[in-house]
Amino acid sequence: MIAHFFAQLPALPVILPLLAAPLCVLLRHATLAWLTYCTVSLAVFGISLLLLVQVHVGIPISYAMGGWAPPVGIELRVDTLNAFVLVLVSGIAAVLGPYTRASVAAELPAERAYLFYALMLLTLCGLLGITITGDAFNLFVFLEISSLSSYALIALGTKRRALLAAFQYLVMGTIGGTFLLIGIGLLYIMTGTLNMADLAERLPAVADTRTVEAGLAFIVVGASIKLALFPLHAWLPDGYAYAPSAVSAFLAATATKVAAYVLIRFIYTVFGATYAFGQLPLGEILALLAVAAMLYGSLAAIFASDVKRLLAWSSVAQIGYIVLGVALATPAGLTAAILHMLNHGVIKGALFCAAGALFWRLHRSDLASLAGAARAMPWTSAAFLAAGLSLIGVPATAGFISKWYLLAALFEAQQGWLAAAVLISSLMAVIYIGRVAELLYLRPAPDNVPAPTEAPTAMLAATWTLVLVNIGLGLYSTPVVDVVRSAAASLTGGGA
Amino acid sequence: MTIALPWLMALPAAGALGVMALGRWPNLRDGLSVVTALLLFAAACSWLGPVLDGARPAVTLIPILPGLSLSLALEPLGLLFALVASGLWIVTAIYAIGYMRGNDEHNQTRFFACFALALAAAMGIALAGNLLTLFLFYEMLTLSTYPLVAHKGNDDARAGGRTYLGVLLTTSIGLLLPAIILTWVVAGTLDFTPGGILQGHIAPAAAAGLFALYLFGTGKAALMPFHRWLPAAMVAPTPVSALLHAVAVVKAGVFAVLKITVYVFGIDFAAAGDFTTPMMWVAAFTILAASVVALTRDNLKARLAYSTIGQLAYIVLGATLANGMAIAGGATHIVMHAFGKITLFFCAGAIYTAVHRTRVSELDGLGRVMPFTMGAFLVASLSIIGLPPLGGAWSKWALMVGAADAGQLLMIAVLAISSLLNIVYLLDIPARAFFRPGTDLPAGRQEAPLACVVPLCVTAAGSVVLFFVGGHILQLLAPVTGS
Amino acid sequence: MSTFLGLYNYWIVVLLMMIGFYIVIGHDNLMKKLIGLNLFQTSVFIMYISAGAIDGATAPILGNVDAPYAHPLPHVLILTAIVVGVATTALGVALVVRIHEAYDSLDESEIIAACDTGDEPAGEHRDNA
Amino acid sequence: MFAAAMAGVAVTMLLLLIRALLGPTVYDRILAVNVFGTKTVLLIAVLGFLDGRPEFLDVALVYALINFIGTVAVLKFMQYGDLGWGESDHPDGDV
Amino acid sequence: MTEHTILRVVAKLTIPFILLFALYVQFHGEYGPGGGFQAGVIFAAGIILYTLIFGLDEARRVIPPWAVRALISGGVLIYAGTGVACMLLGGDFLDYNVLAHKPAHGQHLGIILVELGVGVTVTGGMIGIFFVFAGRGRRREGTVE
Amino acid sequence: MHPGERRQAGIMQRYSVSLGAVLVALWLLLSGHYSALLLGFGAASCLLVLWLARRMGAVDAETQPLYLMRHLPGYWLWLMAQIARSNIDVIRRVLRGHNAISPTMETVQVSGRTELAQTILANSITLTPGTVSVDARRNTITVHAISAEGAADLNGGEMDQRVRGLETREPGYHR
Amino acid sequence: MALLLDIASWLLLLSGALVAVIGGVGMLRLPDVYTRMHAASVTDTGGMILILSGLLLQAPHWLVAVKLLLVALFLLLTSPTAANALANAAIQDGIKPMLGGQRRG
Ligand code: NA
Ligand code: NA
Repeated sequence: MIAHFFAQLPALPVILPLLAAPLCVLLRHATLAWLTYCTVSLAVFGISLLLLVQVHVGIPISYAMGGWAPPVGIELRVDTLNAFVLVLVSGIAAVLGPYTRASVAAELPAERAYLFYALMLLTLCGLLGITITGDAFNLFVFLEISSLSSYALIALGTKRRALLAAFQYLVMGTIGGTFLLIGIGLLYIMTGTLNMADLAERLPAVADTRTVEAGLAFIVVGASIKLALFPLHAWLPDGYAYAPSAVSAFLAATATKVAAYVLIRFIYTVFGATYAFGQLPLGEILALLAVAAMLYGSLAAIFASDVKRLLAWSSVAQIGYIVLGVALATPAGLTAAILHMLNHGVIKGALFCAAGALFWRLHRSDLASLAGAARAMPWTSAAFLAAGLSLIGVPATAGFISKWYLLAALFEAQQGWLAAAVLISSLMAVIYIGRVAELLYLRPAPDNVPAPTEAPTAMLAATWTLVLVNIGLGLYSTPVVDVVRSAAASLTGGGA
Repeated sequence: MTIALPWLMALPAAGALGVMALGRWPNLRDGLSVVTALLLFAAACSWLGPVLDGARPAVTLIPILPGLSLSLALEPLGLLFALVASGLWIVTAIYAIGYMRGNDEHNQTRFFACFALALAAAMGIALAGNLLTLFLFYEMLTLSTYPLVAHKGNDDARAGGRTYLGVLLTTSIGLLLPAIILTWVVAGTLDFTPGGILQGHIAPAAAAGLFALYLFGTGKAALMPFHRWLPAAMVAPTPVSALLHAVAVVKAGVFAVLKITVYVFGIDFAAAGDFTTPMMWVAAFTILAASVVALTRDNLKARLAYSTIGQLAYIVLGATLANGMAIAGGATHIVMHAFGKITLFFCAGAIYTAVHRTRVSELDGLGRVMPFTMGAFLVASLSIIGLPPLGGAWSKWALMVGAADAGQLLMIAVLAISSLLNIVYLLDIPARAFFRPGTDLPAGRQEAPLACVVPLCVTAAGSVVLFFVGGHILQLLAPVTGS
Repeated sequence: MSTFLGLYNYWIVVLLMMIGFYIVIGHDNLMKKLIGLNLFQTSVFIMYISAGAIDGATAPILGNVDAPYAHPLPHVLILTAIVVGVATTALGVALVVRIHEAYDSLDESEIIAACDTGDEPAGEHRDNA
Repeated sequence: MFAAAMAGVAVTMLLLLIRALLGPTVYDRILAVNVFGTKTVLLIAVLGFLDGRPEFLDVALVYALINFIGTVAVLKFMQYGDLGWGESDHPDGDV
Repeated sequence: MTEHTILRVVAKLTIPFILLFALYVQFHGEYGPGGGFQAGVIFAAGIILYTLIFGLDEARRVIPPWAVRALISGGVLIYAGTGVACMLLGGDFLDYNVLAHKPAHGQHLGIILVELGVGVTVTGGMIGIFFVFAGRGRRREGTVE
Repeated sequence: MHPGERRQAGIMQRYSVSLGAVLVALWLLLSGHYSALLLGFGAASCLLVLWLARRMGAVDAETQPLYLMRHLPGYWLWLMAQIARSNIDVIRRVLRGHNAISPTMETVQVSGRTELAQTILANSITLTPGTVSVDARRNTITVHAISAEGAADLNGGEMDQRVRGLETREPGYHR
Repeated sequence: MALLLDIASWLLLLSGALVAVIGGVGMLRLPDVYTRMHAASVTDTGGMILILSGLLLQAPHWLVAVKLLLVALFLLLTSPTAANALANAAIQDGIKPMLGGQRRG
């Protein structure tokens, strides 16, 4: 019985949210829906941890949906990489549980709260599905499930501009998803299979055809749109700026990371790094775009006038770090990229949580409104500051660890100029985080506005959990780095 | 009996927490500051004997990364810095209580908490067992002192704070961090190891580049052109200036330079590879240029700030000369300059508190009004100039010998010329105070509060005492310098 | 003949894709964008249908007595993709309708201009099912 | 023979398409499209027999249904500018 | 459109048979080209025809909004629940073989349930979407008044 | 419950039974599979549809015209003949072109008393090529005819009479 | 017998196709929407009944025949209804029918 339970673990991260989402709709009760969300996200987090432990000490797990053997049926396949991403996504979802309660109560009409939780669960289901599936087409389906529900989530934002932001995201996201679908279709035409492991085996035989090259190009572009890689990032700043706070935090922490996972999975597992980087100047192009993203995103963040928008632009820049690591095509680079997926997820989650808590009290998110808020909201402000330092890459924070590995990988690959770009972008982060910190701590609060009070404990708890995880990762990253390294090593073909 | 190394950091950190907790009871809070400082100094002193006897305690705290831990290790150089920082914290704490209360400053709790935090960071730097640990606490020091620099919160203070943070973080993230990571990539370790870790892993030409990255990256050492933050930080209250110039910040910078030279590159490798010469010229240029600029400054704190820049470059020069005597001279100068400069800043603060004057040209005749203050000023100036029987004589002498050992006779000339410039811009001030007639001065004596005057007298006396213990300092450093 | 037919299909796919993409990018009207998006997606359905035709996998149901149900691949894929497309279009239309209610305009640049000039008080816009 | 019938239906559909394009009134177009739909139903039915897959008749039936509903919806939208209009919405009785 | 006597009478006459036909397609999926998806579309089409002719309010009386939500989510629950039932009975997710004593029967049952889930969800989804869109224009009219 | 209501309810039951019977028949005709499972599904489906139809108010004399049944087949045959005849007529006119048509609008009296009768009549008119019901209200139907002859045929009223003849028994439902 | 059935079926299908085409021609030739509706009616009734009857004779199974009849029945019920609604909408919209001997131009 226990063995059967463990054998069923891979299916649960997808099924539990999928079952819970309609349950929320049926319950139609904010608190019950919230409880459902919390329970499921926690359960899924636990399961993901179990899976990670299982694959880290053992071998990849294959789970056949419907009992059909993999090449024919849909396979769920867990290896170290996606178990790691599962932990990240479900962990963020679980931490946001307490946060959503107050945040949703403040930003959404009560009678629609259940819808919010249903959509969050659907998004979670989609993101986890993308991560865990071993079938390329199935990946597309989960991608669309998560995308559609996140469009709807963004449209729930308080300002009417949220609608346009959601629409723009829908247009870009659909183009991205369709590109991915085209790429997958081309591979399918050439190989007759959709199973990713199977694809990896069959592609070399037809690798030299234009169709496969085109497939690679379409998939990379599609994933890049979902990833918001410069210059395909246009949807992200508006989307994150106008979404409800909890949604911004959730999507910023998870959605782009999962898109990065898709990019890594296709480049390294399906096509193989040798082919992907050998056939087209893919590494060079990605590195160039990554640098452009780091610099442009940081610059835009410096000139942003709204804190959520600032954070969103910073995400554009941080995605550049991840892609840069991917583009290096070395185990060290990939290690850095995967590490930064986790670390940036935790950091951005914390920052958006803090921004949401500020918004919760101030009802505004423009920078000017933050003046002097630290006095009334010391815990929120301190959380923002701590996470901001991590974003900059100050030692003893998670951000430092990933930056360390990225720079080491760049030096190892003798890419000094790229390292310089990373450093410049980090310094730009000092400026935009510094702006917010100075406003919070050193500006006097306006006299005409009643002094706000500290955010609710539940919101603070979630925010500080992320901040502490952040610091914990910064101080003791060895186990995480071990896991990431073994994931990167198996992807790049080296021994674990 | 010795105190475990982590406690040396935990003590001021706990002090910071205590200060925050006691924010509502100012007397308790300020008392805690002083007590913590005393305890810390005592703890540091407990290690003096064992280290002199050759003990080299080391502790590994957490493996931050695989193969890279947060680790502490005590050696003579670090102990010296720890002793200076913790010792001067005592007087600075007392002085700060007087100053902050005397000037009725706001946000005193935040001030004292950050002060204690800065000391914790300084202890971390002193005890760092590897470059990663050093970098961690170096950044912590920058961040914990930023609120102190921008303490006043007005536009000037914020602008000063921005420059402070901007220069220090730009150099550390932009230059020091890549230098460390390069070292890691090249050498595979970051541990401070006697004899260095780079020899055999890197060509001398590349080493010259790396060395430059380290020295410029250590922005706290204020080598030109990365010195702007120090004058900009003048906006801070005087106790902060003391902290910056004497207790922790700049000293952490030059300490890091010495430590990196000795334990990362290794004196032998540096001497043999001859890759330090370019940076030696940068240091020499900084010495002279800073002295000239100091001459032109009428604002007392600005003049002292440029003086500090020049004096720090002495220490860097010692590192770049890359021989035992020069290193010893540089290390000794950390102590000597600390005592001298803290006295000078205490005096500047006392003058501001007592008669609200900030410009050199306004100090005429002040000697009669503030005899203790100006007397201390004179003593400290003479020490920094390097005249016996004051502590500064030891370090100047050692540096000159080091320059001669290295065959850099031009550097002896640089040291000589800069001493003359020191005389001109430093002695100018007590000379005015004692020998020129003052205007609009109070009739009788009007010293600053006792909490201000006593510390500055103590540190001035310290400068004298140091002349007599200078030999012991060199003895403590002997295992490092190999002489 | 069959290769020509195959190529012919792909030309239609490419043409539709280009037209759809052009409409998405070139038009300011949100509804037209959505139509372009639909065209864009439709081209991909045709591509998959062509792929299915090449495979000759026309029978939607395979298998034997013990396994009456198998994955009739191309058809399931197309049907799934179409469902996704329909869902996207429905959501898109719903958004367009609500944007029109909120702004009284469907012109993207007009809407953005309206956002930039008029300040939007928080909580002004609430939606309803 | 089925092919001949299909050809006839296809030609009819072509003619209807021309009418749909020519208009001139919107009702001409709706009429043409509606009849086009019913011809499609016939086409599907014949196609089913041609292919030997008479289950296509189910599809034909569904198509007839959709065609009818589509026409009604378009006419309703033309008349009321809204698809949800009902008896209770009448502002002034009969139109 | 209720004043259109002919439409109204014909609609009343045909709708029950449309709905029955939808259910026929639903339950004969494995014998023909039908299935849950198509059945859902047809069933919803019947309701949509009713809405077009008798108005949204009347349609919402017959199929209240909660029922629409229940259909959408209930369908997903049936689908996923079948999968979970397979897991609980010792198989993999959607591994129908374990649903009955004989694998063939299990598969039969599994397909029926899963198709039912799909059909119910599609029905609810289509009706929901139509209700939302049909209600939009009128709401605007209402605000004008 | 008033006697009238009870009577209504009784009628309702009767119509329900008849609709149910038709539904069951349709299911059996469509299905072709008579396993217990599918028959069960059929029964459930019929009940569900019946329930929904009652909710919709679609179970009444209009939709379950029991009273028409006897005469309906005859009417159908007659109508088919009409359709055949008018098809030929219209085809001839189409082929001959513009000169062969003389469109007219006519008003036709409806003598049947129910809406159902009106509907049957209007649809029958439309079904036969050459005439289209344009507007149906109260006791009249406005008809567009392709030729004056066709319109004249209608005014002869044979169709109207036959539709009225369908209603041999008084339905419980009045217009 | 089978041959007879086939011949009848072919005839029905052919004539159905022919009637449908003529209806289509009428859709093009007749002058306004109301007259065109008569042509539409030709294809919708004549064409449809003939073709479906042709198919009916070929039905391989009584189930198929039933479905064919259902399709026919549904079309006979809905196509005049749609036509009524269309004509009604056109009249309501103010589209005047061309009457009597009126000619274009
Ligand atoms: Na099916
Ligand atoms: Na007619």
